[in-house]
Amino acid sequence: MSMLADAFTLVAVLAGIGFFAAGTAGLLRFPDTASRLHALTKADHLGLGLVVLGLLPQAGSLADSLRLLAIWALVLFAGAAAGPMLATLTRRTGPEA
Amino acid sequence: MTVWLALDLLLAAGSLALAFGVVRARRVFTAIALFIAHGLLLTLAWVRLDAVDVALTEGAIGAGLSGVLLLAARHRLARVGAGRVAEAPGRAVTIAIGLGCAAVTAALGYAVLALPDPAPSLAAEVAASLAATELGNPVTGVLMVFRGLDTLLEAAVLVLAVIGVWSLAPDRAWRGAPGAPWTVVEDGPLALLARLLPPVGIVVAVHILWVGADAPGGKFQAGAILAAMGLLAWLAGLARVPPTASRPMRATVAAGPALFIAVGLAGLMFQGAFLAYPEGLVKPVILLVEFVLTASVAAALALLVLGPPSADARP
Amino acid sequence: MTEALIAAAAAVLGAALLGLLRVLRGPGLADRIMAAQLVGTGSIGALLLAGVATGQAALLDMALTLALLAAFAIVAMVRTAPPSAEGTDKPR
Amino acid sequence: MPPPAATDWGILPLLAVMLPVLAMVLAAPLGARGAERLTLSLLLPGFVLAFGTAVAIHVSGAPVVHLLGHWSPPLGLAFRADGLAAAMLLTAAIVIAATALFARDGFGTKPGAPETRAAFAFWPLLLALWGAINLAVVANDLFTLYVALELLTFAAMPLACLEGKRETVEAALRYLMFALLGSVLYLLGVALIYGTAGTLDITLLSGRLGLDAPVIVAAALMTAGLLAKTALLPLHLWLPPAHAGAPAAASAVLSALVVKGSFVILVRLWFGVLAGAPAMGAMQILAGLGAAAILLGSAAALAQPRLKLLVAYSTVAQIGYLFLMFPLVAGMPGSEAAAKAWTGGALQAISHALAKAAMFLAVGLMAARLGHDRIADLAGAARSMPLPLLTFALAGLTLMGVPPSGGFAAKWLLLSAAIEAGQWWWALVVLGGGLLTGGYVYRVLSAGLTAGGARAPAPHPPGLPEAIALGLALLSVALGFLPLASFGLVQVGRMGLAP
Amino acid sequence: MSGTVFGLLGAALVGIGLFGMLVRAQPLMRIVCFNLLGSGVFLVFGAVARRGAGAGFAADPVPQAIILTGLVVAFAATTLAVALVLRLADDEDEAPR
Repeated sequence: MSMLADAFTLVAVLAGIGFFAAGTAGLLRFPDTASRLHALTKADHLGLGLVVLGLLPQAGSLADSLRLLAIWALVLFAGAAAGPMLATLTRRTGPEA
Repeated sequence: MTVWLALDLLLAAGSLALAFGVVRARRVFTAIALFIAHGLLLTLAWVRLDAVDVALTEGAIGAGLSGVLLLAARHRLARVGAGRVAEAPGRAVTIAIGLGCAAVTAALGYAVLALPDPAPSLAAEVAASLAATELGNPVTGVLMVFRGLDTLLEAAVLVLAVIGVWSLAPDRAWRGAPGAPWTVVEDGPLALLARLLPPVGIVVAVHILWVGADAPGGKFQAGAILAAMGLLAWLAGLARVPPTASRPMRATVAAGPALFIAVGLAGLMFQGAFLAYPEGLVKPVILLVEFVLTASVAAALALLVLGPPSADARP
Repeated sequence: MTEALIAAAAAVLGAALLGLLRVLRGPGLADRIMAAQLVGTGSIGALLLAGVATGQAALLDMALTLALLAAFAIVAMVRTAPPSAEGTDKPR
Repeated sequence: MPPPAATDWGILPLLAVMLPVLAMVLAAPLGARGAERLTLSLLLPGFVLAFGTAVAIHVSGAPVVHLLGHWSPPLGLAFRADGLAAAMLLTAAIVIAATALFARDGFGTKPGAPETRAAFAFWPLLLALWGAINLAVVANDLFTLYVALELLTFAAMPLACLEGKRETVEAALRYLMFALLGSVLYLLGVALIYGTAGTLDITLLSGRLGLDAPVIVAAALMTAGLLAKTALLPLHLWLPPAHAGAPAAASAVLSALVVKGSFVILVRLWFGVLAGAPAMGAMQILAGLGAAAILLGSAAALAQPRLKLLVAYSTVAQIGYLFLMFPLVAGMPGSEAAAKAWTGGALQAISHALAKAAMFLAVGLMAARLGHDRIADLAGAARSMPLPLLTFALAGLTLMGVPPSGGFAAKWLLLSAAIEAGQWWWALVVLGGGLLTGGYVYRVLSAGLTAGGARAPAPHPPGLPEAIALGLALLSVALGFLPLASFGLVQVGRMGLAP
Repeated sequence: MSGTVFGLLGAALVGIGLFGMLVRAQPLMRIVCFNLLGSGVFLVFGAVARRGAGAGFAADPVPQAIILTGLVVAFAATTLAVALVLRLADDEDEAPR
């Protein structure tokens, strides 16, 4: 059981890291702010989600699991709210502002 | 172990890159944004230094409240004119200053490396005396018992700072409310966030305060989070700040330090020493003081970020 | 398992800091704001991994607080960001 | 040295700190009028506490110690009032009382009148300043002293720009930047000392530190920080505009007390924490800077066209005298000359506090009556404002060091200590400084004594403010009539003497 | 080891912050740099605390408590400085230009 859980954790966390890395790669490769923004928000939030998912079986208690989920929800929500704001800002200030 | 070292070096490199970014930033906004990122990164450094209490405070005050204070100030400066700017030093002077600062860093770095080994420490003394305080978190023990005076004075410093900031109001604005008001955000993601975050923040703050006696956390961290939530509502134009004359607001700011001093004086009367807690009631008394202090700290921190009553009511 | 999770924390942080180098070069204001967002998410991820790996519940509290504050800071930045015309030519 | 143990009467210095702090905290909810009355009601108890501390120390011949919460250092914190501390507590109580009574004219609130910004701020700031200076002289922990320094700064900075004029706000910003840099450097030194010794208690640290790299760096950082706060040349640039631009009552406490707080901490650093460390070179540098401050500060005062700035530059110069004691005390700690220099330094701090407070109050009264403070246009002041001019003259005597006055006793002790210690060059500086001081005092008096032009205001019946300023000046002179033996008080609890 | 790394980082931040405080002209920039300098000072203190680990504690709690107090005091100092800067700008705004 615990082996299975560990394997699940490893796979999920690895996948999460993959998304983080993809986000960074996008950040480095994309030429304009708007697409960099997309790369960042999408990849990071998915990456964090996978990390949280992977950590759930390792959490010591129900309280810890709830905290993990709350953090994910908070980051997702803040990101979802900040994304459009940033996009507006990108348009407002122009690419070379 | 090398993984840990790699993590430390990574953190240090990131911090240095951000610090250089701050100093070299062309625009103040950039500098502040990078400074906030730097503060967030430093919280990890504090975790690595096994100082989770400090990490919480650094995140809340160093990155959160300081960042918002500076951002709001820059915003206002940009609107009223950039302020008179002193002449930047010339190239030769800059190089000389740079060499001087490098020398300071070198001397300091050398001193850090030359600190005695094994390091002197009061950890053993704290461990030996902590049981008498009935507290589980050694840092809270130091803050509230062994060095309670420092904490008390720090709370008084916050009251004094509020008075000092208010004293900088222009006379014609004195009767007004602290801080320049913001336009209300009617809808959109910001309004949603501003309405949803504060309840979450209050729950987190209460939790942090509650565990503070036995785990990392406590009044300053909780107070700072509460202040941040109040300021979020202010930034979204949702909260109305009472005017400076408001007695309840002034009483909130003063209550915590006043209670703390009263507890200290009671110790003087009944136990023979200032801040000596009554036997058997140490923990309840400390928790009461912490609870009231949290409210005072939150109010004081928020008022400090808001600044003096503003002459211009324009948003 | 612990070692692996710590290595994962280092990797998440490393990815975030690598991205930071790009963001530090700018040029837009949104890039600067992303710096905070990037460090925020990376730090939260690293804290979660380290917290579970070492069994320190305090680190989860820390991550929760950080999530709260990062959201707060980003809102403040967006709210106070200067319009494009202002300040682009301000000398050092 | 062993950790300090609690003594009888330790409650006195403790209350001397906590009562003003408590009153400051309560001031905001009470409002300006309540805060004013609370301050006035504390003046007498505050003086009694300071006086009681002095008596307790004098009678027992040993410092008075209070251990907070019964926890003894290194884990806990101690208040330790030695003779120097008691003398400063008394000085602070007198100067604060005089200032508070003087300030009722400008910052008082009539019953039913609305609370003004200046009145709201003044009383808690004054209370905070009082608590902070008391804390700075009795706290025995280097970090508690850091908090005391910050309290002092946060109280002093808003006082300096209470009138809200643009140039005073600019001066306050410059002051704050110096002060913040100073305290952060001090804190850095505290970190290194903790890392070296594992304690911050001054008594415990005394004699424990060798001069290895972290200690040297710490001493340099802390000294630089404290010098910036004390405004020793060349870090004095912030002082004249800040002190000259403040309201008279505020200038008085700023010049009399605030700079003395960081000075006392510097004394604690070198003669407590680092007692016995072979640092004669550093001591000579400090005294050299002091000498430069005496000469250049006095010369600058001579050149000032405005009265308030003249008095402020005089503070820069008089601070210099304080630093002459360092090499004289450090030379041979157990000697007669060192004891004389120590007493001389303490006496200079006290007599300057009284004289400078008197001088700023008198100058404030003159400026208020004249509507300006240009020295060139002082003609007729002797007739229209005899008491303030007399106050200025008496305080000037003390600053010059003319016998009999407190300043004379201070400067005489420093001078003879310099000769006994074989460091005669400092004696020349004392004499030269006295001459220059005579020059700028004479300049003001001669302008004031010339017959008035048509523009001189009509004679004004003197009231309480005039009497307060004169009383302070008389006190500063009267110090010189005390027999020298009575200054033995400030020797009690001196650290760093041969064991 | 962490103690040494972050102690040296603190020393570097002190130098960088000091440089910025002395070289940058805008008052707000100076305040930001003062905060960098402050974080360097606190890191040095934190390194001292970490080195003092013992008696079952991962770090010496006394300097950690001192840092907490210092952080709050430094924040109060920052707010006072910012209030002064804003006040100066307000005055300038009203004075005829």
